[in-house]
Amino acid sequence: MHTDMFSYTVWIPLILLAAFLLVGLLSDKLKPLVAGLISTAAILLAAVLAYSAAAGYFFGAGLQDGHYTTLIPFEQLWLRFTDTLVIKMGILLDPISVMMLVVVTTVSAMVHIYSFGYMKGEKGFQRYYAFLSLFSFSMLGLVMATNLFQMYIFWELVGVSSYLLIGFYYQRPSAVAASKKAFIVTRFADLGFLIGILLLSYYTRTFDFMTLTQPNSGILSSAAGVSFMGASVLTWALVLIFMGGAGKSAMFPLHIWLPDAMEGPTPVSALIHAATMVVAGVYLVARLFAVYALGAPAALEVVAFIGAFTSLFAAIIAITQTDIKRVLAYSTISQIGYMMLALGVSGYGSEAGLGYTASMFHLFTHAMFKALLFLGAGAVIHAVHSNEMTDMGGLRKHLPITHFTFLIAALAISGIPPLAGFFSKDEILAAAHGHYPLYFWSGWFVAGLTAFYMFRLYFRVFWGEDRQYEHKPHDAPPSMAIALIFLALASVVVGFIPFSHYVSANGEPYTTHMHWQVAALSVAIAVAGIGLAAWMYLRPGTVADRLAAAMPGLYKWSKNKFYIDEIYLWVTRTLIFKGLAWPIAWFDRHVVDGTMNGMAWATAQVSEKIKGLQSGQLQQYAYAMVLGAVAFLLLLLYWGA
Amino acid sequence: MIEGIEVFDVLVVSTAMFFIGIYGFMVRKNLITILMSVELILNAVNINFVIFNKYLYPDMLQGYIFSLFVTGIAAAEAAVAIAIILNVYRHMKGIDVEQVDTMKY
Amino acid sequence: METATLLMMRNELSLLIVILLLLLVELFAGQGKRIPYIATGLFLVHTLLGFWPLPEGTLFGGMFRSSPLITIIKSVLNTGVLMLFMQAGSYLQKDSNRGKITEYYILTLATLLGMYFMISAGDFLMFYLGLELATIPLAALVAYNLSQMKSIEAGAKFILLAALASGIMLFGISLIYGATGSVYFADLAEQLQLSPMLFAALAFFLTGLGFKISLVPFHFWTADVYEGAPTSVAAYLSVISKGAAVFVLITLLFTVFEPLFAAWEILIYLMAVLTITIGNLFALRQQNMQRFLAFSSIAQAGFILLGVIAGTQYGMSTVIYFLLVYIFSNLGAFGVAAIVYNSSGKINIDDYRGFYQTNPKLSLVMLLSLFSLAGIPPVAGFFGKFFLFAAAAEKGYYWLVLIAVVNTIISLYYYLRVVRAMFLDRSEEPIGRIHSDVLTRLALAISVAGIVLAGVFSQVFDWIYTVSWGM
Amino acid sequence: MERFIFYFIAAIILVFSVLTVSSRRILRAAVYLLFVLLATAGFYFLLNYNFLAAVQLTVYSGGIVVLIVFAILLTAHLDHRLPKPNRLKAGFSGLLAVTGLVLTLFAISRFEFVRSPLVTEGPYNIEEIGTRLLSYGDYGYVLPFEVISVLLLAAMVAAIIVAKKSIKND
Amino acid sequence: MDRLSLLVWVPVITMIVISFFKDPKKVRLIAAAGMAVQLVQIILLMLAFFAERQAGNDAEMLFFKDIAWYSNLNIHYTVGIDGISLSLILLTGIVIFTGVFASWEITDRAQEFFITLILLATGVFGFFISLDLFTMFLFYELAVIPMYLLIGIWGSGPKEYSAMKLTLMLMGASALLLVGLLGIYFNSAPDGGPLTFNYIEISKIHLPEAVQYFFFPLTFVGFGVLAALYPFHTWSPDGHASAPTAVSMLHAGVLMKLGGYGALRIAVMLMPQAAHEMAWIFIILATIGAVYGALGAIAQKDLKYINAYSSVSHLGLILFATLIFNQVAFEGAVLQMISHGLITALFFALIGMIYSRTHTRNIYEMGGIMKVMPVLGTAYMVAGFASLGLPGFSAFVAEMTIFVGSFQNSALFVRVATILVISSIVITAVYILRAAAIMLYGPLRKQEFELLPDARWYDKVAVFILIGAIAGMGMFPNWLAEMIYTDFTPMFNRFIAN
Repeated sequence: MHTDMFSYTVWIPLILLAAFLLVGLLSDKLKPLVAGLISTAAILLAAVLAYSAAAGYFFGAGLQDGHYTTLIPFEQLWLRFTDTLVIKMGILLDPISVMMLVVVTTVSAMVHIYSFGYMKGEKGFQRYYAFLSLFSFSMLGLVMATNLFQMYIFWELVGVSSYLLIGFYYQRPSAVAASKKAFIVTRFADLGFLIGILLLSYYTRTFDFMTLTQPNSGILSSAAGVSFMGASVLTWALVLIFMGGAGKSAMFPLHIWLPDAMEGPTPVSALIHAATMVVAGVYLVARLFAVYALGAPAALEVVAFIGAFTSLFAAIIAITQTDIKRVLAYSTISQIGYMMLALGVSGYGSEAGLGYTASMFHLFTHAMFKALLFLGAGAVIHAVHSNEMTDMGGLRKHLPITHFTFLIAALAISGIPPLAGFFSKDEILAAAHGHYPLYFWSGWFVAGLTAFYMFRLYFRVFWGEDRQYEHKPHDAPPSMAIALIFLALASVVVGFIPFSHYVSANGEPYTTHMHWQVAALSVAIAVAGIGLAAWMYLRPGTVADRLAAAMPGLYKWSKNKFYIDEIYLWVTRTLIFKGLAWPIAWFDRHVVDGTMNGMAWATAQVSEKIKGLQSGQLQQYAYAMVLGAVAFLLLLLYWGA
Repeated sequence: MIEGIEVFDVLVVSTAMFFIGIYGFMVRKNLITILMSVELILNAVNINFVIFNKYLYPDMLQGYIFSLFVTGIAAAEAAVAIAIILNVYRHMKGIDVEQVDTMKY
Repeated sequence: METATLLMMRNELSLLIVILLLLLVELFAGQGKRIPYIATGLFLVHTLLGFWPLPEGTLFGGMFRSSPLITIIKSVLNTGVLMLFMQAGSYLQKDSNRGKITEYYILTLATLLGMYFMISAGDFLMFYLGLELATIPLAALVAYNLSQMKSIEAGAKFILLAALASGIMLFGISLIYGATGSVYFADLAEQLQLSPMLFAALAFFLTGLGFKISLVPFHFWTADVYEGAPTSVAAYLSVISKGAAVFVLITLLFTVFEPLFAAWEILIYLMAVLTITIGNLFALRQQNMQRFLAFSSIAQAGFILLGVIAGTQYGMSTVIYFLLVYIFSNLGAFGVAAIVYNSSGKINIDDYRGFYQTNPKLSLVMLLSLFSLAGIPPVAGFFGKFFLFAAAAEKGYYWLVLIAVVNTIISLYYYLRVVRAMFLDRSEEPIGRIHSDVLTRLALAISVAGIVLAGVFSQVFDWIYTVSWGM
Repeated sequence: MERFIFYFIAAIILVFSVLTVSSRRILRAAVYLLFVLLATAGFYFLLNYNFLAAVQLTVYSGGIVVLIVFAILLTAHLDHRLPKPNRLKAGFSGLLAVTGLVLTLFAISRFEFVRSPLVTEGPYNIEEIGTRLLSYGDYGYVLPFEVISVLLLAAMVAAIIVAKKSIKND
Repeated sequence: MDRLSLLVWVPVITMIVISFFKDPKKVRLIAAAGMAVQLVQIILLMLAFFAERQAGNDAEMLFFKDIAWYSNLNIHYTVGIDGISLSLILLTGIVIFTGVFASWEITDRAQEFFITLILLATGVFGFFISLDLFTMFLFYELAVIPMYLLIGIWGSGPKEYSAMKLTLMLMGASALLLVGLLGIYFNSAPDGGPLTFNYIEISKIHLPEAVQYFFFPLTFVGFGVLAALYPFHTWSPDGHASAPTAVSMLHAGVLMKLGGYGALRIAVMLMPQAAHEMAWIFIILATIGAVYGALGAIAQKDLKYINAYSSVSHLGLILFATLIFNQVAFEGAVLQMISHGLITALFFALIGMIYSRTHTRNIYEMGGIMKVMPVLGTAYMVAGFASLGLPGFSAFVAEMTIFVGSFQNSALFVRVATILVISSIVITAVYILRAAAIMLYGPLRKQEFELLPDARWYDKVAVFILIGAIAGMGMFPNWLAEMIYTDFTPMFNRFIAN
C-alpha cells in the first residue's frame, strides 16, 4: 500500500540514466547547450521527485507505529547466485536514503546549473554533462540500494564517474594521474568492501539490508560466533566493509586520492568530492549501522578511531596548504572524519543513537556548505584562473556575491551559530563527549583548526591586497550565482531542521537538546580560530611565516601532508612496480618462457650433439647394427634370467 | 654324423666364423674385403643349417635346401655388389670405405 | 595341384606377366619415351585385378599363404607403386636415363614381387627369398643415377648393409631352425618357447627386419640412401618397401613369435621409443628434402611400432590403415619434392622459400601431406596416428603413448619448418612456376584425395578392420 | 678319425677366416677366403652331403671367389697393401665381436639339442634333391626355386644397368 | 542436416565460396555474409533452445544427434548443446563475425586469410557442439593449427618464432590431452560393456580412482595450457603480440575458452575424485596465474602484451573457478569465459585498429591519441572498464559469480586463494588505467598523429557489436546466468553424487 505510493521513485535514477545515455551516445551530435539542458532538466525532474518522495515519506507514509519504516517500493531480480544469495535492483526508502536523495539531487542540480557558467566554452561540454548525469544516476542508485551488492555495484559506478570527471581534462597529465590514483586507491579499498560483503553474506546468506539490519533476527549469530585471529568473523567482515567506506570517504590512510582529485573541474569537486560521493562511506556505515552496533561493537570502535584521527590529521594538513581547493579537500576529509567519529561513538537506539543522528545531520549540512565553499572557490578560480592563494587577494571587491556566500559557508563550517554547521557539529561533539572524552577533545580541537584554516583561506583570498590579475576578475555569471545563493540560503536554514525527528539509529523519532556546555566550548574555540586567522592573515605581516619558521618540523610535515603520498609512491613505484611487476615480467620472459625455449634449445642441442652418429661411415652403421643386435641379446638374456 | 662331435662343437666354429665375418665387415677398409666378410657370414649360416639338418632333423631336407638357396643368393648379391663397387671405383678411383661418406649428418 | 588353386597366386602371376611383357617391350620396342605410359598402363591393369578378392588358403605345402588381409596389403602396395610410377615418368624421360627406362620398371616390379612373396611367405625360406628379391634389385635402383657419386655411394651402402643385415637375420633363422627343426611358420608357432637361444634368434631376426623398416639402431643407412637415391626410389623405399616389411613384422611377431611375446615386447618397446626419438632429433636438423623425409619416415616407423606392440586385431588394422595413409601422405610429399627437384634441381628446404607464391597448388599438396604426416586433423594422418595411439593405449602402454605424443611435437616442428619455408617466407627468387605432366598431377590428386578422404570416411578403416580378422 | 678330420677342418676354417679379415694384401685375403670355403666344402663331405659340397665348391669357390678376384684385379694394384686398420676401430669392433660371440655361444649352450634318433645314412642322392626342388606338395621347393630364378634374373638386370656406362658422363 | 551440424557447415560453405574469389573486396564481403548467416543462425538456435526449455524439455542436451562413425572404437559424431555450450557458441559467433570486420583492411592473400580464419572458427564451433570426446579432440586440433598459418603469414614482429612457439606448445598440450582422453576411453566401461567416447555416457559412470589420478592431471594440463595455465602460458604473450587482429580476437576470445571449457567439462566433471584431491595443485597454479598475470601486465609496454598477460590473469580466474566444485563457481567460470571472450576480442580489435593507424603498439610511443581518435579511445576505455570488472559490463557479473561461488568454499586454503584471486582485480585496474593514461591521455605525443583518422564504418561495426554484447550481458545478466546455472544442475548433481 505504502510502497505503491512511492513506486515512482524508481524513475529518479532512471531519468538520469536515460539522460546519460542520450547525451553520452549522441555526444558531439548535440549542441553543447542542448546537452546541458537535457541533463539539467533530468536532474531537476529527479530533484522534484526526490523532494516529493521526501515529503511523502517524512510527513506521511514513512512514519508507522511511531517509527520510520523501511519501504521497498521497487525490487527486481538482477542476478541470482544461489537461492538466497541474489542481487536485486531495487529502491529502498528509509530516513537516511530519503535524506540522501534530497542532498544528492539538490547539490547535483545546483552543480548542473552552476556548470553552465563555469564550463562555458569548454571542449567536451556534452561529455561533461553526460558524466554528471552518470554520476547522479550512480549516486542515487547507491543511496537507494536495497542490498549490499546493489550498493557495491553503484559504489563502483560512482567510482568510475568520479574517475571520468577527475580526468575530464585528459590532456593534462596531472589530471590523468589524479584520476588514476583516485580510482585505484578506492578500488583497493573496495577490495576490502567486496571481501567483507562476501564474508558477511557467506554467514548470513543474504545481501539484503532489510534482513541484515533486522535487530534480534539472529542472522548475525553464526558470523559473530566464528572467530578468526582474535576477532569474530563478523567484526572482520565489518572492518573490511568499512575499509571500502574509508576508501571512498577518504579516511586515513586511504585519503590520498581526494586532494589530488581536485584536478577535476571545480563543480565536480563540489558535487562528488565534497557533498555526495565522499560521504558514501559514512552512508555505508550508517546503512549497516544496526549490524555494526549490534553485531560487532569492536568494528565500530575502529570506525570511531579512524574518524577521529582522520579529522585531526586532515585539519592539520589543511592549515598549511596554499591551493585553495586542496585546503577544501583536506577540510572535507576532516569533516567526514567527524561524521565517522559520530557514527563510531553512537549507540543503537533513539537517544543513545545521538551520534548516528549527528553524523547524518552533519552529512546533510556539510553537503550544503561544503558544496557552497567549492562552488565559491570555483567562482574565484574562474575569475583569477589560478588555484593558488598566493595569486589571490582582495577579491571581495571584485566578487561581492561570491565573497558573501563564501563567508556564510566559512562561518557555517566553523560552527558559528546559527548557521547549519553549528548545530550538527554540536551534536557530534556531544555524542563524542558521551562516549569517550578524548574523542571530544580532539573533535573540539579540530573545530578550532577548522575555523582557523577556513578563515586563513577566506582572509587570504578575499582580503588583503589586490594581486596582478591578467584581466580584471569579474563576479560569477547568473547561472553560477543562482547556485551560490541557493546553497548559501540552505547553509543558513538547514541547521534548524529538527533532524532527530526524522533520523535516528532505530527509526524512532526523538528530540535532541542543545548541549550548552559543548556548544559554548565549540563556539569559543571557533571564534578563537577565526580570531587567530584574522590576526595572522588579515593584516599585512609575516606572523604566519615566523610561526612556520618557529616550528619547522611540524610545518614541513604538515605542508608535505605527512609524506603519506611519498609513502604510497614508494610502495607502488618501488615495492610493487620495481619490486614485483618488473621482476615478474622479467621472470616470465626469461625464466618461465626461457624454460620453454630452453627445452626447444636443448632438443636442438641434443640433435646437434648426436649428429656424429650419422657419420656417413658405412662401418659405423654396421657397428651400430651389430651393437644393437648384441645389446638386444644381452637385454633379453638379462631380463629372461 | 661325426663320432664324438656334438652339435655345439660345430656351432662354436660356425658362430666364431660368423663373428669373424662381422668383425671383418666392421674393420676392413676395402669395399671388396667387406664383401668377403659377408661371404664369411653367409658361410657360417650355411654351416648352421647343415649341421642342424644333419644332427637334429635328418628326416627332412629343410636346412639342407635352405643352405642351397642361401648360396645362390649369396652369388646374386655378390654380383650386384661388385657391380656397384666397380662403379664406386669408377667415380672415386678407389674403394676405400672411409672415403665413401659424402653424405652424412 | 589345380589351376584354380594356383589362381590364389594371381597377384604374383599377373605381376610376373607384367615384368615379362616389359622385358619383351624392352627387346622389341627399344627405349622409347612411351615406356613410362606403357608400364604404368600395364601396372594399372595389374592393380585393378588385384582388388579382386581372393580366397583364403595356402599353396605349396604351406609356403605360400593367401588371405583377404594379404590381398589388401598387396593392393595397398600396388596403389602406392602405381602412384609412384605416375610420378616417376617425367624423371625417367630425362636424357641421362636413356637406355635404362624399362629396367627401372622391371627392377621395381621385381622387388615388388619379392615383397609379395615375403608377405605371402609361409616359411622362412620363402620369406628370405622374398626379402632378398625385394632388396638386391633395389640396390641397383638406388644406384640408378649412375652419373652421380651420391647415388652410387647410396647403392653401395645399401647393398652391403643389406647383406650384413640379412646375414645376421639368417643366423637367427638358422637358430630357430635348430631349435624347432622347421622353417614353416605353421609348425613354429607351436614349438617355440622362451629360451636363451631363441632370444639370440629373435634379436638377430629383428635386426634383419629392423633394417628393412629402418628402426633404430638399424636405421643408419636410411638417410644416406634416401638422399643419394633418385627421388622416386627413395619414395619407394620409404613407403612400399617399409610398408611390406612392417606387415611382415607384425604377422611374424603374432604368428611365429607369439610365444616369445614377453621377449619381443621389450625390444619393440625400446625400438619404438628410440626410433621415434632419434628419427625426430635428426629430422630436426636436415636441410636436404629427401634426407629430411628419410628421418621423418624413420620416426613414422617408430609410430607404427605402437600399433605393432598392441598386437590385437585392432592394432593390426590400425597399422595397415596407417600404412595406407602413410603411403598417400609420403607419396604426396615425395611427389612434390621430385617435381621440384626434376624441374629446378633444388632439393633444400630453404629453396622452397616462397614456393606458395609461384606454385600454390603444389605447395598445398605438400602442406596436406606434411600435415597428414604430422597427424593434424582433419586429414587422414590424424586418424592414423590416433588409432595407433589408441591401439597402444588399449594395452596399457600409456607411457609409450605419452613419449610418442610428446615426440609428435618435435615432429610438428620440423614439418612446420617446411610449411614455413613454403608459406611464410617470401623469397626474391622463388622456385619458378612448374608445369608437371598429367600423370604426375593425377598421382598427386590421388594422394590428396587419399589424405583427405581416408580419414573422414570411416568405411576405409572399417573395411580393413573387418578383413584383418583372419590375421 | 672323423673327429680329428673335423678338428683339422675347423682349425683351417677359423685360422683362414681370421686371416681373411686381417690380411693386408687383398688378393691374399681372397685366397684365404677360398681356403675357408674349400674347408667348408670338406666339412660337408665329411657329413656326407656331397651334393651340397659340390655346390659349395662350384658356386662359392668357383663363382663368387672368382668374381671377387676379378673385382680385385680391376680395382687394385697387386702389390698394394691395405693400410692398417684404425686401432680404435679395430679394438671396439673386436670387443663387440667377442662380446657377441660369447653371448651367442652362451645362449646356444643353454639349449638342449636333442639329437635325432633317426640315423639316415646320407648321402641324399641328387635325384631326391632334384625331385624335392621341383615338387609342389608338402616340403616341395618348386616355388622357391622359381622365385630364386626370378631373383637371379633381376639381379642380372640389376648388375647390367649398374655396370652400363652412364650415358651423360662417360 | 541437423541444426547443430549447420553450425559447422555454414563456415565450410563460406570457405568453399571464398575459394572461388580472389578479389579481397569480394572475399571479405562473402566472409562477412557467411558469418552473418552464422550469427543469425545461432540466435535462432538460441530462441529454439529457449522455446524447448520453456516447453519443459529438460534433457541435458538438446538438439541431440548421433551418427556412428568409427564403429570399432565406438567413435561417433555426436552433437548436442546445453546452455553452457550454447552460450559459448554465441560468443564464438559474435567474435568471428566482428573478427571479419576487424580484418577488413587485409588485402594480402585475403582469400587465404579468410579461409584459414573461418577454418579456425569451424574448429571452434565443432568443438562446442561435440559430445564425443574424439570428435571434440579433432575439432580442437583443427582449431589450433590454422593459428600457425594465420600468425606466421599475416602476423607482425617475430611472427615465425611466435607462431611456432604457440603451435608447438598448444600441440604439446593436446598431446597430453590425447593420452588423457585415451585413458578415459579405455576405462569408460569399468563394468564391462562397450567402451565409449560419448561424454554423456562417461559422465554417468564412475571412473576408477587410480585411473583418475593418472589421467586427470594430463587432461587438465592439456586443456589448461590453452587456457594459459601458469607456467604454460608463455605462448600467449608472444602469440598474441604477433598475431593479426582478428586472430588475436579469436584466439584470446574464443580459442582459449576451449581450454577452460574442456578443463571444466571434461577434466573436472569426468574425474571428480582426482579433481578434488589434486585441486590444490591447480588452485595454486591458477591463483599464481591470476595474480602474476596481472602483475606482469603492469610492466608491459606493448599493448598486446598487456592484454595477453591480462588474459593470463583472467583465464586464471576461470581455471580457479573450475576447481572450487561449487555450482555457482562453475557458472562463474562459464560466464567469465564469455565475458572475457567478448572483452578481450574488443581489446584486440581496438589494438589492431589503433596499430593500423599509428604503426606502433608501444604505449610510450603513443599518448594523447584520445584527442584524434575519440571513438576508438572511448571504446578502449569502455573495454578497459569492462575488463577491470566495472558493473554494467559483463566481467563484473562473471567475476562476482566466481567470487561468490568461491567464497562458498570455506576451507582456509581456498579462502586465502580466493582472496588473492580477488585482489587481482585491483591490479587489473592498475594496468588498465596505466595503459590508458599513457596511451590515450595527456598531450599528443607525436605531431604526425594529428591527422590519423578515427574509426571507419567497419571498425565501428565490430566495436559496437562487441560493446553491445558486453554491456548487454553486464546489464541483463540473469537470463544467461540462469541458463548456465540451470544447465549445470544435472552435471553438478552427478558430480556431487560421485
